[in-house]
Amino acid sequence: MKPAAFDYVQSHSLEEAMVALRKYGGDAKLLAGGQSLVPLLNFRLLRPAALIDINRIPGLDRVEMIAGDALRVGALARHHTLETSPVVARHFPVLHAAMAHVAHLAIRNRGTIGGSLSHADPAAELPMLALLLDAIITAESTGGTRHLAARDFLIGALTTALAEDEIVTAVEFPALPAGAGWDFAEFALRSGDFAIAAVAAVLTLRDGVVGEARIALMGVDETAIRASAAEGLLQGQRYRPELIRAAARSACAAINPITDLRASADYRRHLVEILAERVLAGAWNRAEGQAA
Amino acid sequence: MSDCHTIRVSVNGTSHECLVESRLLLVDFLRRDLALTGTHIGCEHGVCGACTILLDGDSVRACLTFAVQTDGCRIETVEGLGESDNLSPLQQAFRDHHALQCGFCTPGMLMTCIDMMKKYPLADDQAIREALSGNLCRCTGYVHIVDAVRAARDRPEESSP
Amino acid sequence: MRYTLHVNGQDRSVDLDGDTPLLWVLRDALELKGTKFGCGAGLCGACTVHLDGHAVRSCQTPVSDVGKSAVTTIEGIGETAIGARLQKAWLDVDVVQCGYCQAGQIMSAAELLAQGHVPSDEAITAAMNGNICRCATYTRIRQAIKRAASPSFASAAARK
Amino acid sequence: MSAELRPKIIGARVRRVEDPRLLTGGGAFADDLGTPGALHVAFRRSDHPHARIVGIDCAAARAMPGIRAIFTGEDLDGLVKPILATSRMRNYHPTPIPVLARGKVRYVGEPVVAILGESRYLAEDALEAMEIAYEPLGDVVDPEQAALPGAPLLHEAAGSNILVSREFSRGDVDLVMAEAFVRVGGRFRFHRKTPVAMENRTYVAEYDRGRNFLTLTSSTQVPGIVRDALVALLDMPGHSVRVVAQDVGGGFGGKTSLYPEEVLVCALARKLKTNVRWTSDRLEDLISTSQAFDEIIDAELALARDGTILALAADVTGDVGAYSIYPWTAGIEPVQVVSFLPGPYRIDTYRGRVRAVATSKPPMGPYRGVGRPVSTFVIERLIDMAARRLAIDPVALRRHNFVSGDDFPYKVVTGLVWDHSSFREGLDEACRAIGYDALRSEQRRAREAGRWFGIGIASYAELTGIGSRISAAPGMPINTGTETASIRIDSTGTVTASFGITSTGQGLETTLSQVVAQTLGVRIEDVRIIQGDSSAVAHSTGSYASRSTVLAGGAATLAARAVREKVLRAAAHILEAPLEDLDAADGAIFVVGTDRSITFRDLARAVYSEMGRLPKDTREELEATKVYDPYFGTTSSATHIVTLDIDPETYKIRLHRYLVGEDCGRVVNPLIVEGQVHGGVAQGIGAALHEEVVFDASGQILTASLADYTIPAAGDIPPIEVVHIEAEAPSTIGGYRGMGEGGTIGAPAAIANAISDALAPLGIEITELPVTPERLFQLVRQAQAKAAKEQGSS
Repeated sequence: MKPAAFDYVQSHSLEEAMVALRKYGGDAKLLAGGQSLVPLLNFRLLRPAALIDINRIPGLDRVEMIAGDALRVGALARHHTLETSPVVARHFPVLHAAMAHVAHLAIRNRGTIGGSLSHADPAAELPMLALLLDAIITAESTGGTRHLAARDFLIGALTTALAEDEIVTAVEFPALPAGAGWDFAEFALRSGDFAIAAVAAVLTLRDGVVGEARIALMGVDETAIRASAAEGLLQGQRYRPELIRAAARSACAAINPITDLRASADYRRHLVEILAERVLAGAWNRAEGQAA
Repeated sequence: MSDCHTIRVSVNGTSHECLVESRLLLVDFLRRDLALTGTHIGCEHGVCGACTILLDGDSVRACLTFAVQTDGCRIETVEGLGESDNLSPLQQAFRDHHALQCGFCTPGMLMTCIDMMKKYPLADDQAIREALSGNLCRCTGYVHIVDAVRAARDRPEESSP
Repeated sequence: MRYTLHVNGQDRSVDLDGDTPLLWVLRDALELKGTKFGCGAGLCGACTVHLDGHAVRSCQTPVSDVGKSAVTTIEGIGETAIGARLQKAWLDVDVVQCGYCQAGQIMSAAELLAQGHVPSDEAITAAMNGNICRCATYTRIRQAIKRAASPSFASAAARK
Repeated sequence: MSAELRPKIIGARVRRVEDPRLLTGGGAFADDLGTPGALHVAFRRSDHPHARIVGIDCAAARAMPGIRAIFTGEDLDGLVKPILATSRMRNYHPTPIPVLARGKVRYVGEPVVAILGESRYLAEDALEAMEIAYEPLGDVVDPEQAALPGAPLLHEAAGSNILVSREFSRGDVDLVMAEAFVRVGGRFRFHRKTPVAMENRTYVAEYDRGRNFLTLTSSTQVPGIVRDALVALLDMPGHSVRVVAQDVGGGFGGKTSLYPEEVLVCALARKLKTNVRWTSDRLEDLISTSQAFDEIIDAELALARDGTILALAADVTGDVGAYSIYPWTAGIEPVQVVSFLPGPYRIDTYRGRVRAVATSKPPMGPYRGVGRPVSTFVIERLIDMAARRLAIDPVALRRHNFVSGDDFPYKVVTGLVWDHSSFREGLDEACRAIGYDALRSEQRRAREAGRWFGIGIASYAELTGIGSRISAAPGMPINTGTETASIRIDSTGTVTASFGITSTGQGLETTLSQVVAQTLGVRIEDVRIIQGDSSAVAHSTGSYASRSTVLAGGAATLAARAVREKVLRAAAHILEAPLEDLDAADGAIFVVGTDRSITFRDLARAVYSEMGRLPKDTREELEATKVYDPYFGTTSSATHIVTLDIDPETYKIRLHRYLVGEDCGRVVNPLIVEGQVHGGVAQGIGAALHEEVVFDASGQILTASLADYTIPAAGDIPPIEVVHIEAEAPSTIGGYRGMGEGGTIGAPAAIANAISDALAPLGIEITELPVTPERLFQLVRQAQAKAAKEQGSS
């Protein structure tokens, strides 16, 4: 299980990386954390002509709060940085909570935010959180810079809207509404495994009435998705157990899960309903706590 | 040989300058080129943790890293911990608690433990188990490994490598 | 530098400085340990190998000089008819004592026999003079070379 | 020194002598061997489950850089013979295993072409340039279909896919069943699993062309078996082949068989007169190391009103994969299932039928517990099902039916004999230690709170330390019933003890050092253990079947006693004291009750170097070689108790407590025994909840990575408590019973019982393992649908 030969190109600036990417015209892969890429190379499921290593590009790993209380995360920030960043924990606790579910320490030490988004695994936490938090993804190429909403960025299983010569350079999480409650729940066979299903939610209450509801699901469709109908059901409503159950059922209706080795489509639907109910209840509790 | 590069790395405090093929996995570089066979290969897809080493102080999978990427880096492997007649406190805790049987996963376990003890409070056994969950052991059922980590955690002054 | 050597019938690639003696290329890079280091100065003959059939001192031959020549060592000489006869004769006469110099002895003898006739004592002395044996097996070396060179031995060996 | 003051080595928690090297990266696993200049093998393996090989084109691969040779099955003609596991079993059809496939392939992953390159990287490059044309043959995937007449045959010469069939029977089972008060039964399924040692199989063949000597460094559990087989397959003299297993990274049965790759590196090293090495990668390990379990068992148990077991009937179909494995044969796993099915219970009326069916899957081989994890799962489920039907507590039902007291030695219907072992004491002690009665109260409260809380018990007996009488029974042409120890005190006064068994993590260097040191009277650090080397003793097979401590420990005791006698005789001269007044301990021989003594070092010098100190005719060589044959073997037993919770919504299972009460006879080193139990239980938990090798309908393997074949991680294993019961010493030398496999035997049954117990209100009985969340989801859904239907119809 050894990778096929490739050229190794180390970039010291974004410019160099973009030029190299263009030069190889789709036959090169960007090497950031490599935690998803290298297994594919070792199994020889991928055999690019070149790997363009972007790890040494300075400044690309910054995690910072920017104007409007938004969080800007450079593409080379590692999962472990988000997991332990006090800024993330304070402003985006849901993101903080989700990061602990990403594989294991050694993987989180290397795996990057840009890499996870670009790889777009339907059972990976970061794309789902980007979707939940209405993140804006910055993609750059020699042709210019684009800003893509997460929902436009994630197209399908391992498929994004990135052009061949584009590099994800940053992701921006806009500030959450004040007093938002949140929750995250994941079901995996073992700790650190890819999720069979996971649900995350953010709820904002005004006087006990839902202002905004966001529900994101993963592991249960081609890509992470938002349960828009369920979000709609909650809007403007007061807490009732039946409402939560109805929203969970609605979330469940929105998905198109697969049957694989780990779980059947039916079980995944069942799990989404259960997790959605728990997560909505948890987020509601937190939102009420915030309001109180 | 295809695309090759010269790298300069510090491994357990010793500098090496070597010509490596781009595709050479760090774990093969350590084992074959430097004859540091303490770091083991268990799966080559990042699941088992047997190849875990410290790269600039952070635990990483040497099977998911190319040697060429480590130019200028500081690498620590199990060979850089204690000696067989002078074990490090963590190694000693593993021995005292019988935390290894066949010993194949042990080097990766030790390197992971060093990093996780640095990064997490490991307040209870469940936290220790979670933190160990990226390293598979097929012999011990983890019971004695948890004992060893708990003991090392409780004597931090002795447990730095 | 990268060199592709043709050794005992196979192409072998090595990546080394051009001035590396062929002896160390064979022993260290190609793991052909049959060829021995004796003096490192071309004085003892223990390191003798063939380049295109000619005996040379591998300790005095930089790898950059080998070029496309066919390298034959003690490990490969048995594949040739002459080499096989010599090795058989060496066994029959029980030449070897410690054995350290014998690879070089056989390589030198093989070049001699390749001339195609039964060598005279003078020819043997001339050919083998540069190969030193501290166990002093010279008498039996001479016997073995004669034995290997005799036409009847050659045909007997061929029948085997 | 009085007996009480003497250092007790056997029984102490001695820290392992193996650990310093293993903790510092200084272990010597096969792949750690340097062998510069060796050629690296990469195999092109079959991607077809069953197909004719139409053509192999190696031309492009041969021209790739760094490729030194390529071999197909045909190229091996005359170099090596196929592997053949023979047996005197009736109704057994051996299947030759070609070292590389000849004519056809029989499973996905079977080696077809061997490519030898200057590095593994280059060899793998050439794999991609190979072209092999196949013509698919009929599917042989489902064992029940494959057993039907007219099914496509994997081995035409065998005439059937049923490689072994056998029946054990006593009494009129049908009559007793018909008249019984209660009958419980069903179809049980234990899916296929694989051992997954952390070290992948690795073979390094070093060929000394000058001496025509072959050294194989192998990650094997059985260097002796491999040596003997290589000698036959390669037609070489035995003294020219040495098989060495230094540090082996776990085996668990997966390294007890002879593998084609192992034979191939040797044949090619000899042919090419060079060193040849192969280290399997994880993908290869998961598709080509022997696999385990994979049985369908239709079983029924009949009981009287008072709970007395009256009869047991079982039909077992074992899916043994593509070949009958060497040397164990295709019978190894399924035949043991029917042999051990009666468990530790008195069952006079029994009918057990078994057939081992070949399919297009990797060969079935021994795996920790062999047969007994499956038989224990079935009988222990039947006991619990019966307890529920009879409204008798499962502990009481077990106690009532155990072989006990005067029943020992008890001859099981299938011919096994239970040596006296603590069946009842183990159960009682485990119940007491875990607080069984309190657990039942806790369960009542938990149920009232809506929790799905279960308590599971499993008791079992295992035959360990098998001697030559039983070893011969399966009719294999090898002797697994003896082991040899050779002990020598050299002129420096230190001790070297040589064995053929192999430590794959069990700490045998430590336990055998303890046995030798205590028996001889020296310190542990004075003893060096040589093991895992076919040249260490004349005959040995290796480590498997929970035999190493019993057999090698027994042989060590015999040899050490013999050496000790020589030592004392020499000391009697030097100390001028009567033999019977002498004793040895802590590295010295002393005259009891005096301060006169001599160290082993000084004694050895006197014997070997200081001529004149001993009369010539009293000088003896301070060494001895002894063979130990326990003849029948002995019995180990244990009771496992587990408690767990099932999330009633997600069906996630959380194990709370796990307790093992076990009788392994005299404990040499409690630290090591506990470690073995922990590891065995963890593997049993894996088998019960996680691990399954999955194939699609055509025979393609779907679990070919550790992301898909999921073994337990630290978070999946609860704390495990171990209680030792040393009730009655067995008849083995030293009083040891084997214990390496036990944990794995009890855990699947205990967990299946606990889950069934948790789900009892829903009427769910677990009959299929592993119980994944998906399977639980389906079971609960079916139960709920059934309940809804019953409610609707009532």
